[in-house]
Amino acid sequence: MMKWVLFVPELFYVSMALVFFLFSLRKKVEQKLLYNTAVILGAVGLVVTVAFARQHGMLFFDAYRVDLFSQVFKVFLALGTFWVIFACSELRGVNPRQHSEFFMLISICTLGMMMLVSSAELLTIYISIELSSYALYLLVPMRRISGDLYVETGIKYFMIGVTASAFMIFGISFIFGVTKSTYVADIARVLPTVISEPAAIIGLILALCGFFFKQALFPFHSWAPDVYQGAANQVTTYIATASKMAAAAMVIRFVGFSGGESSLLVQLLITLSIVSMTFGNLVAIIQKDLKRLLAYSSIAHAGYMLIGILCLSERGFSSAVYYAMAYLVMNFAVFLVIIMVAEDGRNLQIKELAGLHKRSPILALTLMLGLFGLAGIPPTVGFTGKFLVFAAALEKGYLLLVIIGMINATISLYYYLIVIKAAYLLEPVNPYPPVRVDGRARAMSMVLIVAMVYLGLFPDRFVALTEAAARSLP
Amino acid sequence: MASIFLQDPILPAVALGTGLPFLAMALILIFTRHNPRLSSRISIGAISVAVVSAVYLLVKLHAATAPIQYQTAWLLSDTLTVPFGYLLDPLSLTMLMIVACISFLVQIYSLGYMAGDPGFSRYYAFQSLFAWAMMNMVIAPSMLQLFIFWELVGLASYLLIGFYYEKWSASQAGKKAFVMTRVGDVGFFLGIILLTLGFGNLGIIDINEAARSGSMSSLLITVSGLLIFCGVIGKSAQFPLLTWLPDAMEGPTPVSALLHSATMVAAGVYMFSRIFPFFAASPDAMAFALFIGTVTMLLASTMAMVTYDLKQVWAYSTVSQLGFMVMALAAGGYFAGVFHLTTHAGFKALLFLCSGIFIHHYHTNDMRVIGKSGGRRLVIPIACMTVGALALSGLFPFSGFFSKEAILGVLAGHPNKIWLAAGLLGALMTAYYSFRLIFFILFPAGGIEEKAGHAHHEDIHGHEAHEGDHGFTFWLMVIPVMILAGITLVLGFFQSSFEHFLVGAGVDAHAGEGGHGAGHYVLLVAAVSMALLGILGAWIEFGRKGAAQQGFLSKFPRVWELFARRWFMDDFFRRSLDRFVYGGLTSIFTRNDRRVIDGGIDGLCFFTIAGGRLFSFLQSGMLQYNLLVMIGAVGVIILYFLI
Amino acid sequence: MMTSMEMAQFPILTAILMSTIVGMLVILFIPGDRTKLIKQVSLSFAGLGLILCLWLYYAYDVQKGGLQFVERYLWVESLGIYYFNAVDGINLPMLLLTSIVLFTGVWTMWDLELRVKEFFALTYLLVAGVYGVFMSMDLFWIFVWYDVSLFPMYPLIAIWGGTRKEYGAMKLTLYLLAGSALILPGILYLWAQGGGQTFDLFELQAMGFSPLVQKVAFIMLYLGFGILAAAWPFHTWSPVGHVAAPTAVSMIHAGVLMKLGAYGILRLGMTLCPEGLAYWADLMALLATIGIVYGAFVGLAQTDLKYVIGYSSVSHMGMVGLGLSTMTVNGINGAVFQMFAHGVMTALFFSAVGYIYDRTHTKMIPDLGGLSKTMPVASSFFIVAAFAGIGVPCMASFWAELLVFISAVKTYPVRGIFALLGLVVSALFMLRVVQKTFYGEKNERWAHIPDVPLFLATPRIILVGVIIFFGLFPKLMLDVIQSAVVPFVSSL
Amino acid sequence: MNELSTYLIVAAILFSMGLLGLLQRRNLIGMLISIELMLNGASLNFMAFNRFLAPEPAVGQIVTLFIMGLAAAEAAIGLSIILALFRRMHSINVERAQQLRG
Repeated sequence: MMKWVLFVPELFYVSMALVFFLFSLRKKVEQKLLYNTAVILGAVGLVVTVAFARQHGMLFFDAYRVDLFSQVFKVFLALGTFWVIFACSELRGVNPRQHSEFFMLISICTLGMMMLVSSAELLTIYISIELSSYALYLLVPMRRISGDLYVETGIKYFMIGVTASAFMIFGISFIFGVTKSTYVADIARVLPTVISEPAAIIGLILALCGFFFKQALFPFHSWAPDVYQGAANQVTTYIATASKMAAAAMVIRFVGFSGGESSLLVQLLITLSIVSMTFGNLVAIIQKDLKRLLAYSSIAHAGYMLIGILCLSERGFSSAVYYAMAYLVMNFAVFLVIIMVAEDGRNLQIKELAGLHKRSPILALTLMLGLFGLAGIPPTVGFTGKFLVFAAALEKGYLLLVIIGMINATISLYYYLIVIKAAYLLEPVNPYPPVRVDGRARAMSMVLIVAMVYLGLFPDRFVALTEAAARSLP
Repeated sequence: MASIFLQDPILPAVALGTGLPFLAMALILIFTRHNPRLSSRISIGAISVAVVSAVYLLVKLHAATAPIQYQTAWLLSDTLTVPFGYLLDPLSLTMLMIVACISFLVQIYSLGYMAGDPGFSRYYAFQSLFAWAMMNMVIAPSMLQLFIFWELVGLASYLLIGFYYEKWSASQAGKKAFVMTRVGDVGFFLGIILLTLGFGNLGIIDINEAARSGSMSSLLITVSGLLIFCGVIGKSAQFPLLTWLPDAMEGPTPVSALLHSATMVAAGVYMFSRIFPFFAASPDAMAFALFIGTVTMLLASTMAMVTYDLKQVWAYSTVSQLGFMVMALAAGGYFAGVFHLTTHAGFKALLFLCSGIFIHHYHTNDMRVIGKSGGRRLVIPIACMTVGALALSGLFPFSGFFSKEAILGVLAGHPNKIWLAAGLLGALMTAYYSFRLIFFILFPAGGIEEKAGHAHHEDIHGHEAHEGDHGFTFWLMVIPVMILAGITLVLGFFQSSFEHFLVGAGVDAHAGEGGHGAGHYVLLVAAVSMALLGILGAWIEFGRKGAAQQGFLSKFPRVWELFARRWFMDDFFRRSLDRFVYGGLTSIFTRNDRRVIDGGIDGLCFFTIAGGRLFSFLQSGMLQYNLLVMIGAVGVIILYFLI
Repeated sequence: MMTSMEMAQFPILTAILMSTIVGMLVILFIPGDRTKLIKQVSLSFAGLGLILCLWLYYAYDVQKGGLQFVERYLWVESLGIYYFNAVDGINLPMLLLTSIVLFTGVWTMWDLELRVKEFFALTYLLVAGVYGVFMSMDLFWIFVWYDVSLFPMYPLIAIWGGTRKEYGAMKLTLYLLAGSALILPGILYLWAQGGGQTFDLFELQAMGFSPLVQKVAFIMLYLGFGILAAAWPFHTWSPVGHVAAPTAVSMIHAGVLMKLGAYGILRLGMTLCPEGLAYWADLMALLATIGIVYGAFVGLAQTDLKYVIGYSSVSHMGMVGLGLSTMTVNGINGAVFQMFAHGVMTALFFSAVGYIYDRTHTKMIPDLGGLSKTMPVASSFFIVAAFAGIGVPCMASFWAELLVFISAVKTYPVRGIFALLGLVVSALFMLRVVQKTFYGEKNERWAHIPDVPLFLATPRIILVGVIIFFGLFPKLMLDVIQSAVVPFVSSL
Repeated sequence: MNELSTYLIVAAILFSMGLLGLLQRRNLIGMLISIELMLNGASLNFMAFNRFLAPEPAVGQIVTLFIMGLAAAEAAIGLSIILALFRRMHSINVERAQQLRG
């Protein structure tokens, strides 16, 4: 029974979902109460996750693996969830009657992702992915704006998502057939010996599709721009931060399992990474909608993250973990600004940021640091993440890949600068109302600013942590 | 410190004499810009100290047997040392003396000439800058120091030529002077670099010693010698870089007297004589120099024969005399060259300062106007000017006679007599154009017009009211002139002692100097008769009563134009500058910069953005199209890995 | 190596660095409307930096040479990143230059009215990066500070700039950061080839890389840093950016930031990849020579004062490149000296133009003319800078050019002679600008403009003073430089 | 006929038909059904592999059961979204939903 201790964070989110389920049964819920409950529960969830971060062991007939790696990601997930909930005070973008469902689905989704990062068995992986995906399928169309955008988004996300999952399960079936096991550890042992069989290759590629879909790598990206644009700001934030964590963790774990010097896999990943970076950055240049722009940038970032992963080395995995963390912080900073500026939950055009430096200096600063971070400019955390990733890649000798990555970073700087220009240089054409920034948001911005700079300049302890996490991978 | 001063008073004397002007310049520019009186006093004070120290050094060292050298490292880099110090030998002492004295006289003169000018302080600051740079150049112990101050002298020249910067032609002339001398200086610099690389030491004594003892390869001497001679061409306005000097007359007249006749332009000749043994070791370089000097002398003389501008005449004459000096040196006449340099400094400064008085008085440079306005009434200046002109023409007993004789003697000693013929022809033309000018002023064609031009009437009247009693400023200008005239009168008689001082203690005299004897008298007669012939010609055409004052050249308008337009040299420069620099390389490079390089970068950015637009078609709104893209990509990947 | 590194008692280098970072933070906490206070605070922090740098310069033991005032702490263990600051003869002049330019630059911006607080905060951030690059001896930090010094350029130009400011800002920022897209791989490549143990410059140097690695790494570092050093043909950002930038930013940018590029080539490229240098030196010399001549020629055709200065910078930075490529003591001495001299000179140029532009609101040469009549002092600053630019002796840049030319003619005779001929063109082009802008009849259009007041003239006077001081006493600087260059060259 | 490959081919055909239908149908319900077909293909694979290869007899069947369960949930969610779409657009043609692009 002692083993259940390992499962406490997940259990907590189950009960959290339950609480909101109960809320949703009531006809009318005091919004303030709901929000406060959510924040408190989110905070407790974060504390619980952190408290159980040092656990390790196996559960459920070894289908569930709790190690430092998974726990670190669970902390990221809990953190991301907490932040998103924290930023939901108004939640104007969602129908008020659905707020309790909203929080419930977020809890469930987090639960699914937490399970995903710990899964060590194909069926568990599949179920966890589906669990989190179903919650997101419902979260995405949950929006209250004029127009039909949100249903369109919902249907597209759903269709592409289930297609990807069908691909994945079809691929998994082949892997199962070839390796005669569903345990990832066994598969990893057997797979290299049979990698030349077509069934194994098809299986592996198709199975990876599911993860790449989650990570929004090219060519599984096509949901990302639409979803980012169509979903409510908070939901987009959640997808862009927490959901990305889980996907990254899964790819790392899965690729890590396949282990060894599988040049075939590496070639595939290099190709995907280059194409993702280039595609994401190029298309982002011409975007006008800030969230859509960030969607394309997320495609590019998935590519950068993949560079760390495809090194298939400890340093590579740890750098990818660090990058994921960096991405979480930076992206959240940017989305926080979007949520705060678009108070009524509308979509934000880049030009609507005009004069932000006067309307709210602190948000403007947060935005600038976040965007510079995304562009990989020191002394922000984004730079350190890129630095680690590229260092890992060069240790493997992928010089050209790194140069392409850096050129891409330069291209990306262009559109980030356009956003910064809007915030700092443009004078608003028609006077936008001043942005209300309450103490909460101010504190949040401060924390993010400090975090971005601190993680950028003093990465030592966090690098050590991610390395330990990478070491705990089997 | 004090003990050093007592033991060796030379160092502080040099330091004081050559350093104070710099201090003066700094003081004037920083503090006393708005106080012209004080500025001029500071400057003149500094130059007086320089004169005193120059005299002191000359007196103290005139009997010294060996050159006195002192140097500290200004800069040490790797094996290269840039020394800063002095090398005192008869040559540098002489030149120091010339520079200090003439600077002093000119600065006194300028008190009158420049009085009331808004840029009075600035003028004295630049004068001090010049004095500092020139004196340090003169005493330089190494070619590198010489080059450094050589450049600084050029800077002072630029600033002083363009002193009236609001006048477009003045600033243009300054620019022209700087750039043209820069062309020569690049050669000079390259020559120095070659010497550094090939020989490793730039000490003047070392170079001369090495060249004399033959320890330097003759190829190196010739190549670097020719390159260094480029510096002479630029600085001393030799052919083909001679046209900047006449233009430089845009500067105030005292400046022309000091820089552009007596001292600065002589720097080239001075440098030539400084490393004379080095040049002498290369017959090729010497021959080249002789040729250049001759061409310069003749060309400049022809130009002087047709201009009506007072200062232009003396400017051409300066060029021509510089060419004459170069000829002397190149023909091996070390003493003759230096001696002519000395005497020329005296009488040419005299000529310019006299002209300055006229120009100051009549506000015009045109000799005909001056003559008609009654130039001869300024008795002292016209007398002094005549003295100068006589000296220039080489007539006894003026200083020019002696030095010119010496040079002709040297040329006579040269195996190829064509140089002597050229020298004599030059003497003829010199006398002609000098006295053409004198006669224009003395005997204006229609007599003196009592009515001055309307425009100048009141102006002149005002001046006459002011200077009718020969006011203080007038005397400030006249006294230096008289001093110089006196020097011109007597200097020639010190020829032998000067020769003893210079050659006996310094560098050996080379062949040709001993051209005395039977041939000497023939030469003497020839030279003097040439000068007299020239004066006679001028008298016939300009001096005698009823002379047409046209000159025989006006009968050949083509030739006149050729001479007046400086043998089309300026047109040539202008056109090549326009065609090759502005129209050619500049426009090609600029277009390349804008279109190719910058356009390339912009194009790259444009294509990147266009790429974004292109790729965005992949993301169409149609769901199934997106799915197709995705599935197609998976198919491609699978196919790639299966095959 | 380590024995000569003594831990200094007082971390003066960190103090210099902090003078900017703390300065920035302090400025950020002053309310934005108290502009006077902000300016005073910025000037005093810049003054503090200047004093510290002067003291550092004074306290550096030239006889001993080598690295001094070493501060070295492990920063990130797993990658081998050290917080490693030290000075030697090469970066010491650069630090001094930075502090001088910052001090005078802040002072010249005294008239600034628009968004004062942000301007000075960003400027300080930029300079923090510059100081950081110059004092760091760890590749990671060099790169971090390098980028820190670049990205504030964007808002600085785009907000406070002039002609085509947004275009210029974007072009400059992207172009320069594209350069760092080559530098970072270069650095990491060397690190990885060195076993992935350390980013310490000297430990890496001691490892010695294979010739192939050196060739690859050097060209990356050269191109990357060369962009910032305005090496031909990667120079076009320089005129465009300078034209757009406000005065102080131009001063810092042209005066100091461009030196980062050359410094990077010297400190990283040449130190770590001597064989790579030997392999690419030919190309480097060629590009540098083209830059020298080309910059002067293109400068001849410009009508915008800042364009003129921009192209003169291209020409002068070519001199630095030429000096470096000779791989001789004289050449590198000259290059480093030129970096210093050119920094002060361009700062003077831009501050002079800055005043003129502030008052006349134009920097087009045809619109100006005759300015010397109305503002003789302000004009004289420009003219002095122009003299420095054409290599008049007794100004700091003359010595640098002297050394560079001597070594260049020796190593690359033909290119050296071409570069020498560039001197004529540069004289022509500078004097042409001086003549057209300042000489000529008094321009009634500007007749009402007052000459520069003493307070605003002071920073410019300081710059003139520095140029002439080191022109008269070049030994004071060259001895310092040489103390580092001689061992450096012998290690090549 | 009693061979693994037979089942695999049948499964592949099922999957491909699903894929084709997914790409070809403009009707959202039809697309949903096609996805079910694809899932069935996967299920068949699992069963077949389980039958012929796996040492542990139950795994494939369990997976299949899970797939069925998840497919049901998926269909429910999908239908609910389609319903919402129908309410707003009065159509279940996918071509009506293409505002988001670029």
